[in-house]
Amino acid sequence: MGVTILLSYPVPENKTGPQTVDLLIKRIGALGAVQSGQFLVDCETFSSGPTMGGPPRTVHVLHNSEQPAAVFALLESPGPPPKTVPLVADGLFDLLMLKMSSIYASKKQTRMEARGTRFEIADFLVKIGTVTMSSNFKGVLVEVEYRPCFIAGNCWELMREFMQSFLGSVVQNTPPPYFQVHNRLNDVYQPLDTIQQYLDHFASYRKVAGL
Amino acid sequence: MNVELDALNEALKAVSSLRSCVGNFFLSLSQGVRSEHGEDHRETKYILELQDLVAEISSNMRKVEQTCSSIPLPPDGQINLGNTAHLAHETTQDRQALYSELVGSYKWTDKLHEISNITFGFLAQNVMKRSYNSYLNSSGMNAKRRRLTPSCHNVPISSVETVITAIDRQYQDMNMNVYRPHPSNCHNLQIQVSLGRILRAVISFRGMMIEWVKVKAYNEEFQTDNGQLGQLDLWTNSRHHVFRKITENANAAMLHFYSPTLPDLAVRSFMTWLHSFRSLFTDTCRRCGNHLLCAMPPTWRDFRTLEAFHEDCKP
Amino acid sequence: MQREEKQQDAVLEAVISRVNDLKTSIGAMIFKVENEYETLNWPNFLDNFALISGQLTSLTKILSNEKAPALRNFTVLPLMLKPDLDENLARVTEGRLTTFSHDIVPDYLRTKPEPDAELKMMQLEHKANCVTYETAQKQVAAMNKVVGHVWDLVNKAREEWESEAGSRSGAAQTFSLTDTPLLVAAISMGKGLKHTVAPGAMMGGPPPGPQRGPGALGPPQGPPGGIPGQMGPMGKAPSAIKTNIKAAGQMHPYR
Amino acid sequence: MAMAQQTVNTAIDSLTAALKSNIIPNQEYFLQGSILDSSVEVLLHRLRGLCDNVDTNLETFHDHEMCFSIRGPNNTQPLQLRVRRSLDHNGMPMQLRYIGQPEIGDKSRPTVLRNSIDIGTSNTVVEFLTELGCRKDFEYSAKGYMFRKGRMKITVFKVFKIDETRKMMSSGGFDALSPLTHSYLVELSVLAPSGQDAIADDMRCFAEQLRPLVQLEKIDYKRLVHGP
Repeated sequence: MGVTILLSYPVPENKTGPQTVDLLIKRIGALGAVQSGQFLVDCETFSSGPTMGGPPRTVHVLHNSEQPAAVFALLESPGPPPKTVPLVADGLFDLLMLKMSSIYASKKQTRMEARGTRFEIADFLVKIGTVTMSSNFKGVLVEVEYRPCFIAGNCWELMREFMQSFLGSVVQNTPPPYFQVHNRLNDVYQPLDTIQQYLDHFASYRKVAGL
Repeated sequence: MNVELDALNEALKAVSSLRSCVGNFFLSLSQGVRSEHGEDHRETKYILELQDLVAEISSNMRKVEQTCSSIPLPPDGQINLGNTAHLAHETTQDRQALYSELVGSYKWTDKLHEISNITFGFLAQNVMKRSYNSYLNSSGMNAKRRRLTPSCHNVPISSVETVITAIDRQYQDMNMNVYRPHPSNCHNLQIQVSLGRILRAVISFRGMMIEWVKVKAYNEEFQTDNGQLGQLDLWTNSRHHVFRKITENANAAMLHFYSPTLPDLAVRSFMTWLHSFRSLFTDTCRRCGNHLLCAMPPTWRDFRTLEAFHEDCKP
Repeated sequence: MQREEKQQDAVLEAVISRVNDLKTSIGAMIFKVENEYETLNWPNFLDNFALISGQLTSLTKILSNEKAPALRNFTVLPLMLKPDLDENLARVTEGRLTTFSHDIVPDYLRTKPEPDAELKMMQLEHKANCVTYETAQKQVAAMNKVVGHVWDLVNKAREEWESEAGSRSGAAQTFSLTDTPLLVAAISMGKGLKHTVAPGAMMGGPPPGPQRGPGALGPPQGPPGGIPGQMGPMGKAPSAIKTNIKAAGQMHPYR
Repeated sequence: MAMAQQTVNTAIDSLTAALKSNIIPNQEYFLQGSILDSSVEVLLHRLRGLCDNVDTNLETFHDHEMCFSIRGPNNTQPLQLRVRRSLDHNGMPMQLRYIGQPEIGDKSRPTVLRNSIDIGTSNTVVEFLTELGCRKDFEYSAKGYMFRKGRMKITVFKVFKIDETRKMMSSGGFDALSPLTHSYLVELSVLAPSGQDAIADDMRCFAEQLRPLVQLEKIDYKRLVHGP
């Protein structure tokens, strides 16, 4: 898969979420994009009970409709040192999490979901979706993938130009923090990178909600 | 029949010389007395000239009569004139419908002429001839010249490999793997080029001559699924628009750089050109200064300067 | 005379019933071969054969019984031949024979070989009669010798085969009864695999995963101290048990 | 890649649907036995004749298996998880496997039955499990042959201890393996959705055909725990 950049598009004060999405769809349509189906990224969070000893550990389990056969699990370990261990598994991993439900319990109220429409324009894939947490609207996410390129550092300028063409000044001139923090600018882009960007955004939405 | 035709020709010649004599006579008559008749006795000289002309007319007249009488008349009293006989039947041009057809054929020949002129101009500018034989034929079978230039598709495979290894060593970020799809065929060679982490290309050689180029993304495979080792997939297009465009341009470049006399130089120049795509996603267009035009990066590289242009911006 | 007739009836009855049995089992087998050839397996097929051969044996037994009259001494006389359809006959023969006519009867009621075969037999008998006594004796002796040889060979092969089969079942054990549980216990519970592992190394040591460098060393997890046997009841975790009974209640039904 | 469906179902929805329609192979039917090293050639020969992959060469494997366990709050039985990776083929996905308690059942049941979830994963799985709170109980390497007949899988392999002292070396200790016994373990197994008991009878028949070379049996795991 190509380099993907995920941006949170702020909802203007006098507009609702769906209105914002419609506006973006109109803009991308004007560029010549063609609609091609729907997409969905969901995230469920499990955390360990008190019997495990030590601080609680959290497992985020994410699914991405772009990789329908895969399950992405990210384990936040308190450490020391604190770290995140990613795991890519096939669909039956969900069954295993059910088996472990006595050890790792799901926090249903923090289930997050980004759902919306996919667009294609030349080699770009654009997804515009709304984020909901247990069916409450949280914000608008825009995912832009440039499929022929696999090194974020190579095509950031190009993607910035593309994104600014329909998102305007929301797009920063520097690469998103995810690429700088994890030093991923010069590595081959993986589906897991997309998932981690989603998780980062979901986490910040949760923080806003005060959870 | 032949005798008949000769007699006819004779008669026609006699008629035309008679006509020209009559024409001369009237010409002199209309011009009247001229300066060449001198100052003295101008009228006499003029009259003498006219008399000469009239005499010529009468002798020609006699000749016509003679030839006409010598034409043997066919038994039915008519000479078979073939199709030309019909010319006299319909004299109105509208009814013959000749005019529109004549205009059509005139236009057609005119256009043909024009197009072949343009084509000739193009062909003279760009030598597109891929086979050395036709090149030889057009430039005349020059024995000395043939000796100078071995036909490049017939180069032994080992020397092609040496050239490729040399090119491979020249560029740090361009790797080449050589495959021989048909071990029995000593001229066919395929190389797979990976340029940085940007693109992959497969280039098919016949001897030292590049036959086919296909460019794909860094993660697209050329190995075919049916497990035959050393067989590369030369035909499947890339999933991405960008690389399909570059494939097109690469084939154009391959033709542009082709040179029958210096085959290894052609390969070298092509590789240098291909190498310029290492900055495919970072280059901006020379003309418009942007990364993107119609959501596509600059996919054209100038053959000489290797400057990047968008498809629609290229000079 | 009456006794003999009764006996003859009884024997005929028995023969007919045996023949009927034989017929049904042959029919069953043909049916199987024709209709169940996809699922039919070899042992089943052999069973059928065994049945048929048993029935044949019992039929021969009846026929060779002393009490049975020599059936060959009786004659069957066709009283009436007609070319018309005979429904009764068709029913009795299950539709195989519909008329009792001239061209069929000689075939069905034949008690002598066909004329061709008979002629050949005659020739052979004649030839045999021409041979002198001495030559015949010689040939018989030679024949006996050959047969005896073959007999010996077969017997020898049988003996060898039987002794081999016997020795295989007895001596050469291809598997060890003790190894199976040992191996199964090893891969399922780690029996025999854990003892070589020092407890410390087992807990924190890096598994030899290819991607894991020494920098990614994980801290020891879980309660410290490696107890080799994991399957027994675990050490009681204090205080947490009561609070977690609920959690056990929502355990997944697949457990 | 255009997506066909108009609305996208969540992964959990489709998983529940798959569970309901009972298409997830989460049950393993299996029989086990062993064969001495000296006779293994005979068995391989016979299996090559009986099994489907006759035309290809013997399919070999060399795997490294690690067994982890994690304790629940008040379960007496810890959850067992196994990680398997191929030593022959680097870069292949690793296999994470949950195995439930084997059920012997009564005499009428032809094979042992246990729950099983097989998951292909990335190679971070070992670190993931460790950080999740699992402990590595033991590990071994298995090297041997693999056959297939219809849905049945037959593995014939030797179990090796892993030499701890050589583990830090570049080979990871896999170059000097010490076998546990002088026998190969023979396993006949089928992964199937629950309720497909007919396959168990087929397995029984197949096991019969390997007698008396190998005795494939239902091994009573409870007896193994308490046995010598």
